[in-house]
Amino acid sequence: MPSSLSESRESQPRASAPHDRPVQLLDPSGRRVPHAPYDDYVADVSGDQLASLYEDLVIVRRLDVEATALQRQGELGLWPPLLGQEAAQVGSARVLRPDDFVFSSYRENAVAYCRGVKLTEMLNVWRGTALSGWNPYEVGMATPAIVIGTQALHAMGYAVGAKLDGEDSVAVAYFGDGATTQGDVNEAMVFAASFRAPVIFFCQNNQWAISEPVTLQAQRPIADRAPGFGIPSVRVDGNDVLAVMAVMRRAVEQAREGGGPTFIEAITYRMGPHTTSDDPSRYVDPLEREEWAGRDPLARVEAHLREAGGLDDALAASIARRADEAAAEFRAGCTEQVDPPPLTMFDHVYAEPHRGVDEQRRQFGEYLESFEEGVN
Amino acid sequence: MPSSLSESRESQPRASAPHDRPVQLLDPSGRRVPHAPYDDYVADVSGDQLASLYEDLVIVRRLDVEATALQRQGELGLWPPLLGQEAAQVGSARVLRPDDFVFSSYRENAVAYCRGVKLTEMLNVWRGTALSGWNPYEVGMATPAIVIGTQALHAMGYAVGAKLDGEDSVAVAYFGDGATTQGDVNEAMVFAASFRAPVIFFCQNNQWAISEPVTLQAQRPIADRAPGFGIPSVRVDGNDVLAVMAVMRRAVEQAREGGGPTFIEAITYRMGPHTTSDDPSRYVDPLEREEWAGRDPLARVEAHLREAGGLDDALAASIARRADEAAAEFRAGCTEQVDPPPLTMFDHVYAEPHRGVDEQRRQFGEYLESFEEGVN
Amino acid sequence: MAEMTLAKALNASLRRSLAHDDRVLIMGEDIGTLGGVFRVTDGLKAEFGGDRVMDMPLAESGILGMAVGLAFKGFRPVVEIQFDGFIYPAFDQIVTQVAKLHYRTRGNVRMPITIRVPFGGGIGAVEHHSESPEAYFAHTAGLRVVTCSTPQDAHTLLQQAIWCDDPVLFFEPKRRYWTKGEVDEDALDRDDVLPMGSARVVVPGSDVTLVTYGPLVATAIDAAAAAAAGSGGGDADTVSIEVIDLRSLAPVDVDTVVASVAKTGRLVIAHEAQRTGGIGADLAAELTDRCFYHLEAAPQRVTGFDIPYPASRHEEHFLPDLDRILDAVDRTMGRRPALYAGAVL
Amino acid sequence: MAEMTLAKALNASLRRSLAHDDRVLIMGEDIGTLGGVFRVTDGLKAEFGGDRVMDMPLAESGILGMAVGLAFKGFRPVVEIQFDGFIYPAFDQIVTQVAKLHYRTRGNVRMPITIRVPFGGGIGAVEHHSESPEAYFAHTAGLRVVTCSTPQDAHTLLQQAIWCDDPVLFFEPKRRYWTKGEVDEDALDRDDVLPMGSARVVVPGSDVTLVTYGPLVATAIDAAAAAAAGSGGGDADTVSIEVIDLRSLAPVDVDTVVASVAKTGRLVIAHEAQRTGGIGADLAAELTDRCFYHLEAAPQRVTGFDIPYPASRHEEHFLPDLDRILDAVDRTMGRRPALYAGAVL
Ligand SMILES: Cc1ncc(C[n+]2csc(CCOP(=O)(O)OP(=O)(O)O)c2C)c(N)n1
Ligand SMILES: Cc1ncc(C[n+]2csc(CCOP(=O)(O)OP(=O)(O)O)c2C)c(N)n1
Ligand SMILES: [Mg+2]
Ligand SMILES: [Mg+2]
Repeated sequence: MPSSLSESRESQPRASAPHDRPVQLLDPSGRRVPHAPYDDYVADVSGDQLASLYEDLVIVRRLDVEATALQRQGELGLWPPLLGQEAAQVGSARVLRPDDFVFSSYRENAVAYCRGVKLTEMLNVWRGTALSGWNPYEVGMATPAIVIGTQALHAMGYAVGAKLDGEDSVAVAYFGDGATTQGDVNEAMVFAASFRAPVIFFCQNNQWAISEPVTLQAQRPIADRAPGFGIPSVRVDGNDVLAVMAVMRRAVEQAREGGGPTFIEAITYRMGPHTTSDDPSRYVDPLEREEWAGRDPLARVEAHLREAGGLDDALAASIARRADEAAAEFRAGCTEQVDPPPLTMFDHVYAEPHRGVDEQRRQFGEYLESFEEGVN
Repeated sequence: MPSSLSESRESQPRASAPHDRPVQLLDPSGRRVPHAPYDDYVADVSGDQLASLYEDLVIVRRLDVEATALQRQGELGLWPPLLGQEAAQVGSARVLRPDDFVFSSYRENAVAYCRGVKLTEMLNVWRGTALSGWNPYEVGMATPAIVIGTQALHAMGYAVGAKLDGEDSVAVAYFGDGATTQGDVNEAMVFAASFRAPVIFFCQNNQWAISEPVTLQAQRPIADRAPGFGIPSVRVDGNDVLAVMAVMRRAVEQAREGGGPTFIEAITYRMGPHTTSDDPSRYVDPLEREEWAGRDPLARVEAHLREAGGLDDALAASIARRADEAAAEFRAGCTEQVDPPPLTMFDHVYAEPHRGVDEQRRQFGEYLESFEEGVN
Repeated sequence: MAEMTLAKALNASLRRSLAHDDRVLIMGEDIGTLGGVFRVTDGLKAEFGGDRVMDMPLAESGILGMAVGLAFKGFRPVVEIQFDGFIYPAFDQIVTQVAKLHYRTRGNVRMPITIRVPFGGGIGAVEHHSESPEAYFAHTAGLRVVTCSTPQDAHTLLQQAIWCDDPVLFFEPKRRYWTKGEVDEDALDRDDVLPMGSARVVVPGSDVTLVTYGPLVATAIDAAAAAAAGSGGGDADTVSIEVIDLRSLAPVDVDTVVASVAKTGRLVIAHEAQRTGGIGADLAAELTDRCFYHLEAAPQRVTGFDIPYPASRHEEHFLPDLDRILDAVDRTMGRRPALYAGAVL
Repeated sequence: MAEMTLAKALNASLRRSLAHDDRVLIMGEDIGTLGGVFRVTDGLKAEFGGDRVMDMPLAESGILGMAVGLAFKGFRPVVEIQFDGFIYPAFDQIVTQVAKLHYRTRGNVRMPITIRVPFGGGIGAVEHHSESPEAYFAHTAGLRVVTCSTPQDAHTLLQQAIWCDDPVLFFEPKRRYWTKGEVDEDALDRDDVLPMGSARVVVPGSDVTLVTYGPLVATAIDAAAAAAAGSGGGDADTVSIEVIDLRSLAPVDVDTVVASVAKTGRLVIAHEAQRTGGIGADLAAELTDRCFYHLEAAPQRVTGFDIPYPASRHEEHFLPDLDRILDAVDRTMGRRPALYAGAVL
């Protein structure tokens, strides 16, 4: 081999080694640790509220596990598990108002849950019965963007629109660590800064882009990029629902007040495979996974609540029951979904009549009928 | 109007307001000012060497003016003047070795001059007789990239190749302030950091992208972006040939030694129109231009040399003569260029035989012959 | 009615749209203060302000992605791409997002985005400034593709594109920007936006149907006049060409062309874009399918060659001109040997 | 000779190229440690090291732009695009740089870049994972476009693509990755790289020429067998179909198709890509031009519809299948009414 390019790359320091201490309010053992000025942003999050967040975390994990099972049973074509990223998604999404708007990737199903997406509608894409499940305008959330990074620009554009309309709503772009390499995400930062758009860039750095470690994409903490574009940024323990909520509230407040964009890097970990098609044993060191298992986003909230008296066995059992109910609803909503009638594939290609597609639909309809009539 | 988006954009601080003091070694009056550690990098640039740089500056300006005249006289279709950017280009290009490789945009004609491009070959593109003028391998410089930003990736890729080949040559990407918005330039930084590629990103911030001020593209000094990608950066007075040379030498030295990429922002000014087709009176404040005229890149070197005794009237006259000779050669090389024979447009579409193009060439040849034969 | 250039008609059309609906936004590089490199947006920023007519940072993907977000928010963005050759950085946003979002969201989210693109050659420009990329977009489901050849059409079709709830690629024949013509600014009733871009029979004729669009419509009219005059050999020498301006390239108004070919039995298609996979290929295939028993000769395509757009000193040879069009007409008339006569074994 | 899957044949072909010439580099997302999402590059990083088989940061434009720089430096990059629908972010680099640099530099700089793209549908995937974008590249001068349908062809054509001094889009029929067949790894002599991708007559026949490529070749063979068997109504009922696998989509080996159509007088073209502006349009136009007097019926195209690739539960209807192909064959034979019989005025 002519040189040791690949070795030099692999020996570089992991970007996830914290640059400055990421915001953390609940440590892995569930202890509340202070971190100014973020404590103030969650001063109101009392026992009940935290229990409610905990319920969210339990439910979204339960749903995620159910979806993986549905895929294994052949009911879904594919599923991208969010296992391990529950706190990052719930903590951020719960901050938003109904009139805010989310643009996400495929993995933000807990965000969709918090936005009020119907459980069944979350599954159409993965069952293959439709290209998307819900009406974005009903829940303030676009359906998933699969082409990596594209949605960052959409969020920025939406935010500029909100500003033009004189509203104080914000837009949020969710994307992964891998996405930060894409030109689109970088252009979104340039434009957001140029227009002082009320947009939050919420990056879930789950350490992996399929099989590629974040070190391939970034030689510095990802959050360090934004300031160069003129965008303040913050790193947060993405497995700490309280800390995520705090940094998100601060960013959203600034955006609503005309302060422009913020970039949030939520440091978390993808505990499962990239999707149900993936085999992480080919590239993940089991020790790394184990290390992260010790920082579980649910465990620490549970420990904290139990300690503070906000959670007893009865409440835990009732939460578990609600999660099971949700999972059952999820499953039913999945298996009930039938294949769409053939000719509906021609629907909505255009909003207005279109000579070409209309003719092809008619012809294909006649063709299908010819079988029924026994002409063939 | 629903809001004041555009006003908020226009009232933001100009990014060109220096963030920290850009490197300067010769001030506009020609006084030598110290700036560690860069002084060391040009300690060897004595009177003779500086006079030779001065000659370069005079010649490239003379050529540029000649090209503009050729365009006005209808000999060229278009010309993108580099007036005002002579020092940035000469100071950086003169640092390179023959085995280094430059990837530039359309405005780097002084760089091409320094790389040894033949004067005639600089003009084919602008006269329209060919899509490019020179053989990149003969001078270590690709022909201009017109699609903004694309060449930054090429330079990065070339640099990775040089590293793979175990060479200590470097690649340089030249681009403008406007180009820094393009995804490609940002991706080039991600990749360059990931591969620790020996590439220099040389941004000439000439304050304008056609009619758009740099404030539209950047809310912070452009050089501030690179560190977030893990790339050291430096701002330099782009109208100071000595300072440019110093920062470039440092960057190139680091790259050769395996230190990876550097980003250089050369702060300069486009004194002319964007191209000969442009009318800057529509958007440039004459006061701004006047201010920059006071920071002329040639004047300060001349003043310094005269003061230090390195330039007298005789030498000045001989330099002017050489510049005139170059301009005459340039002009002759331009007007002598004849239209290429029609069928040569089919040359080099492919490196290997191609059924389709070969057939079309044959048919078109027969078609053209049919006129000669009076068949038509 | 007023006489104006095609560029001015576009400017008037944009002004009218901006005035009519404050959800219309104009976006692009150098389109505000400068008024666009071709001055098509001249004066609009001064009149409507920088919130309606927005100079964009220099990134085409960013601009189109931003337009998508604005369309989500209920705006009608009109984007200018400065030159044909600079649309490719935005290709992903156009093909995977703009074109597909309405379909993906089952009709919930509309993308009424108009993408204006000065296109075509003939102005002696440097590389990337003379291309004809329309076929890429015509092959992309979810998009509509339109072009214009007269000031009146420029005005009307741009209105239609802007009011259309689907995304429209609007190709402007840059070498015809300075063509003058009468424009009735009220020709289009605001509610009468569909069907957009029916083909237009520009010159009626009976021997050969000559279909083209954009910059070559003027050339086709000249060719029809020349053919009608003949080469001086008397009536037997003249050819009656029916010239059709497609206007809409996707979908194509196939019925108008079919009606013509059913009458003439001969078809010539001309465009500047490369031959292979161009609009002409599809039209030839479609017309052969629909008029097989009417055709007296194989449809002929007169196009750019399958080479990159060459240096400008080559462009007169690259671009289809009157002679090459008449040559093809002659071939369909059997007056010259068919190109591939010997090709069949 | 050894039996292997198409995916394995590609893997073997890449291994052979890497071993043969150390200027060959493999680049892409997840192609190193993971061995690619389809395992086409499995084991190559372990064997040749991370400097030859490089996992790339997640940006397609970046990857292609880097490949251009490496080609400038004399390397032969082989790039993997993970799925068809993710090639668009690289479109600008491919169309304005990869395709044009050799022309732009008057032959001084070569771009021997191979771009591997798993393409086509039929695997029940989510959006962007089932597309057929080949026509965009066939319309782009400066590129070559190739695809394969058997393990042997996969092996040989990939060798040819890698050794070709022009850039080649290499489309891999992803739903046929698991098809098995005999492969002679020495079939290709290193110096015998051209002409790349002559079309292949897969099944000889005399009534109808059926042209296709990539994933539909297997379907076409089935169709030919079904037609040869007839519907049980005796000889009069059978149709003898000649199946041609194009292999090269740009340039197309037109002569082989012309020879067949001159014999059969009938042409059916099948592909998964959208109909308008697809490879089929061009081939129909070209064949009509070259075989006008041999054609007994209008060429028929059996293609994806002009809609975005739909949800996977729709794909069996979107994709051309045996029935739709036979339906078109019947139409060229006059056994079913022509689709547009009533369309002509
Ligand atoms: C433009 C594009 N290229 C490639 C892919 C294939 N792909 C799907 S997910 C993925 C990794 C994304 O990583 P990251 O952004 O970190 O998000 P995560 O999956 O970790 O949530 C890749 C490469 C894609 N969807 N889009
Ligand atoms: C992708 C692309 N978009 C638009 C253009 C048109 N264009 C040519 S030069 C230019 C401005 C470039 O500004 P900058 O990068 O600052 O370089 P400068 O001209 O100032 O040297 C623009 C928009 C282009 N060439 N390429
Ligand atoms: Mg990730
Ligand atoms: Mg500039």
